[in-house]
Amino acid sequence: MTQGYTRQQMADRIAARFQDGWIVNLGVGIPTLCSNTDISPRHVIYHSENGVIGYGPVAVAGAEDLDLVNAGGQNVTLLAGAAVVHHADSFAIIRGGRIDVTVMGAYEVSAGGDFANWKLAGAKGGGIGGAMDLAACAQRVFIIMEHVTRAGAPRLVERCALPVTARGVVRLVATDLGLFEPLGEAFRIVELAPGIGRDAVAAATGTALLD
Amino acid sequence: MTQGYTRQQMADRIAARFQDGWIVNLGVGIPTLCSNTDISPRHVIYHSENGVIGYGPVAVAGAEDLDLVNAGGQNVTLLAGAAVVHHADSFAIIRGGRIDVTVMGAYEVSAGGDFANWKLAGAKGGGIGGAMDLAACAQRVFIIMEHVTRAGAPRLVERCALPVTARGVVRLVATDLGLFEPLGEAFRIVELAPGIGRDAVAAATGTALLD
Amino acid sequence: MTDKLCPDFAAAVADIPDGATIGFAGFGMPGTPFNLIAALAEHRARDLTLVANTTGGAQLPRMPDIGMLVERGKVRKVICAFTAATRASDVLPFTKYYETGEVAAELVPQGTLAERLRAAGAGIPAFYTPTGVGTELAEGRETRVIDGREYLLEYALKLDYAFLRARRADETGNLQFHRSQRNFNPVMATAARTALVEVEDPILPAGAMDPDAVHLPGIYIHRMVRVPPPPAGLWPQKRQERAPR
Amino acid sequence: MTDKLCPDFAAAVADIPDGATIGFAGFGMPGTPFNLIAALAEHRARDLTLVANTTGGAQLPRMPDIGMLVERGKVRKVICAFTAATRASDVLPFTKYYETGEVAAELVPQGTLAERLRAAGAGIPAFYTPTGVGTELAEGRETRVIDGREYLLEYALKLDYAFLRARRADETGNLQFHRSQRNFNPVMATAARTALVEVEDPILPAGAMDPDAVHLPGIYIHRMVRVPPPPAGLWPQKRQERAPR
Repeated sequence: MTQGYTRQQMADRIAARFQDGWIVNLGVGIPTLCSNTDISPRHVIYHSENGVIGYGPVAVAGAEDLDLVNAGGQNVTLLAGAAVVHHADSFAIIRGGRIDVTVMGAYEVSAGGDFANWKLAGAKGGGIGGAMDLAACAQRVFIIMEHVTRAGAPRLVERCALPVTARGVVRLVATDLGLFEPLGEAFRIVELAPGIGRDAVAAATGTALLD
Repeated sequence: MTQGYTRQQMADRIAARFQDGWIVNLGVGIPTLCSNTDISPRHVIYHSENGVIGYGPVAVAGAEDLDLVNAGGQNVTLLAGAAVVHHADSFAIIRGGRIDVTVMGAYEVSAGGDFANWKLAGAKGGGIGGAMDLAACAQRVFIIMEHVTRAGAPRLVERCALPVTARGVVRLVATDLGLFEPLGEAFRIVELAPGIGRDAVAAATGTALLD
Repeated sequence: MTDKLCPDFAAAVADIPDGATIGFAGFGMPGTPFNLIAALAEHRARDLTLVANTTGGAQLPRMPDIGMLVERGKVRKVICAFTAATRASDVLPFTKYYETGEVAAELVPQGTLAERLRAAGAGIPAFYTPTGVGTELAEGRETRVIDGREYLLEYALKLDYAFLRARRADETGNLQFHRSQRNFNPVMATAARTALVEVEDPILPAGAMDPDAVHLPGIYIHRMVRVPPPPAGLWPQKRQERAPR
Repeated sequence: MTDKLCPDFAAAVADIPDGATIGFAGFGMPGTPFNLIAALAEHRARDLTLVANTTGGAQLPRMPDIGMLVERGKVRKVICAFTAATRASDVLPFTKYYETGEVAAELVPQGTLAERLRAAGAGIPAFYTPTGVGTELAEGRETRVIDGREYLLEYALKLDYAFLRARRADETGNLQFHRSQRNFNPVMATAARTALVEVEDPILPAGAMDPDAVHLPGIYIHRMVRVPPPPAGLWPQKRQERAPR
């Protein structure tokens, strides 16, 4: 039996922190799964970089509007009360601090709250997209990622080795092993995933842990 | 019989310079009269600071839309093809250089193309409105004003005594005595109004004239 | 989700504290939140900083405006594009308070005012503009030459509250404006921490407004009040033309 | 007034010279001017600088995109928010040209890209932004502390041409976009000296579009081409989902 959180459970643990009325931006990949989580009676508004405010579930096959996508390129639907703006106005919303939380994937997160998610080691160039704007300007940055790389190297680290996306902004990290809060010198264990022990987490983590 | 141009004739002489397809901003007062001039088959688009693009004649009494005004507060109409934007977008049009000509009133114009129209002598404060944005950013600034003050002092001067609205921008001035072009050291007489002699103009002008 | 609809104008302005910075939409009559201004005139808050295109007083018939708030002694400072009329023969109610120093003012070109508000809403703390270079407004100010042209540095203008007026709203706060009513409404809202809007038509249910046709997304709107029909509510009136000079 | 309607896409792009800077709307499929891009791919101009959100190539099925222009050797430089895919397993057509130095690139955060284009259109030569501070992108760049926070100086990004796609246009060039088709279209147009748009629906007569519902005023539009029905014209297609990793 698999131990630790599934991808959807990682998203569920993050979505559980969303407060009523929040404006939420979900990055490509696992963060997208947050919109599957039932958080009723709370209600949040999903914002996408391309200017869609108030989108809903992915459209059912055959009913897609091919001119309506979220930041991940999925053909989504609009909920009642949705609005569309252009790209400059959409990033005005972001830089203006109206996004209550942005949830993103990352390669690495440091105990100081820096994170890296746009450029691989040794790469020329990368993919920034809206990540730097969101990271620098959203009220909160939550990260969802696997606890270690495919090669088994820790992703929760003392200092990021990869070029960072923003510094000192991460408030909470969900991994398959639990929930972690960067506190500057160490990560605090907010909760451990079912079947996961503290020692296993410490062994998979590249910096100090606090309970 | 009155000599020189009437207010409408001053406006007509300016409007005669409008080219087909120009986007035109008319200031409050005499410049507004330019929209009365028949310049067909040429067609211009009138822009107002409050974001109205493509407005037409003043509405007939009883048919006014009280939510539609030009920069002078007149209840105007919209022509086919009109569009409305908000104030920041309207001044983006202005600063972005899309206004082909702005026609304004002025207290003074200098031979160097400076002009003053926002603050009276000795006043604390004044009324800038959109004049500084228009003056600094339109492709051309045309001025319409009486040739002298009520006290008889010249308004075409070597240097502006009043605080300027912008420097070196005026391309053409229409007064009741004629049309004048600031050339740096002097005004060139483009044309004299009917019944007006060169000596009368020279006597009413505060700087050198060229023919 | 929070209900944004307030029972009346007094309730909408009730928490505005002394010293607040408040922005007012409106260019001439259209888009001016007359009813919210009238409620603010009755509210206790003082020492206010007001941001608007004009200081009011130029309209005939006279409607509730910033000049009225100044006359009631509620205002410390006004940031606007007109502290005096451009015609020497017109005198604004504001001018005498300004000339005696009872009220401070910051005179800003209209486009710079709109852009400073837009910048505040867009998370841009400062920008360069060609407007005002070489004028009295540039004296002592920071300038910069970019590609051979001189520009002035201007800073974002943040608001605590924005007062708006719109033709239509849905219950989530999405707004539509009619014609030149739009003017400063969107930038005032985006620059403000709390945006109040008076709405002319009945509030629409969520989903009744085409998402492509929303002029200002509801995420910027915090409080809405319906404008009652006249005479209880204040509506734009036909301007009486002044005698030609 | 000048007729803005062009007979075909080739005519619309015919005067684009070598060395031009061209901006492309589009975010994913919506709002991407596929037909204008295809025409540019057949046009002789070379040494182009392209501005867009991505370098293309990530879409399945593949549509005409910037990657195609790069592959044809027409491009000197790309200014965009993605020079590589964010998933290590994805490889964009652009990447190999960039890595070998055949094509230059300037990587810009998406919001900064949108704002630099907006600034170009709005006559703002430069502005400060919090985005990118403390990152590799800020190295050697001018920064400034305003109210205790550090910001990066960014410059306006002007275009010679903009390529757009819209759902509807009237004969004066007023445009309406459908849903997220809007994306970069307005800022690309305002940043450009000459804006070209491919239009999906029949061109409306002037006056048929509500002035309050115009998304981009026709004063920004210079050339329009109708998109023919498929298969002659190119239209967004359903994206095939990639296998989950």
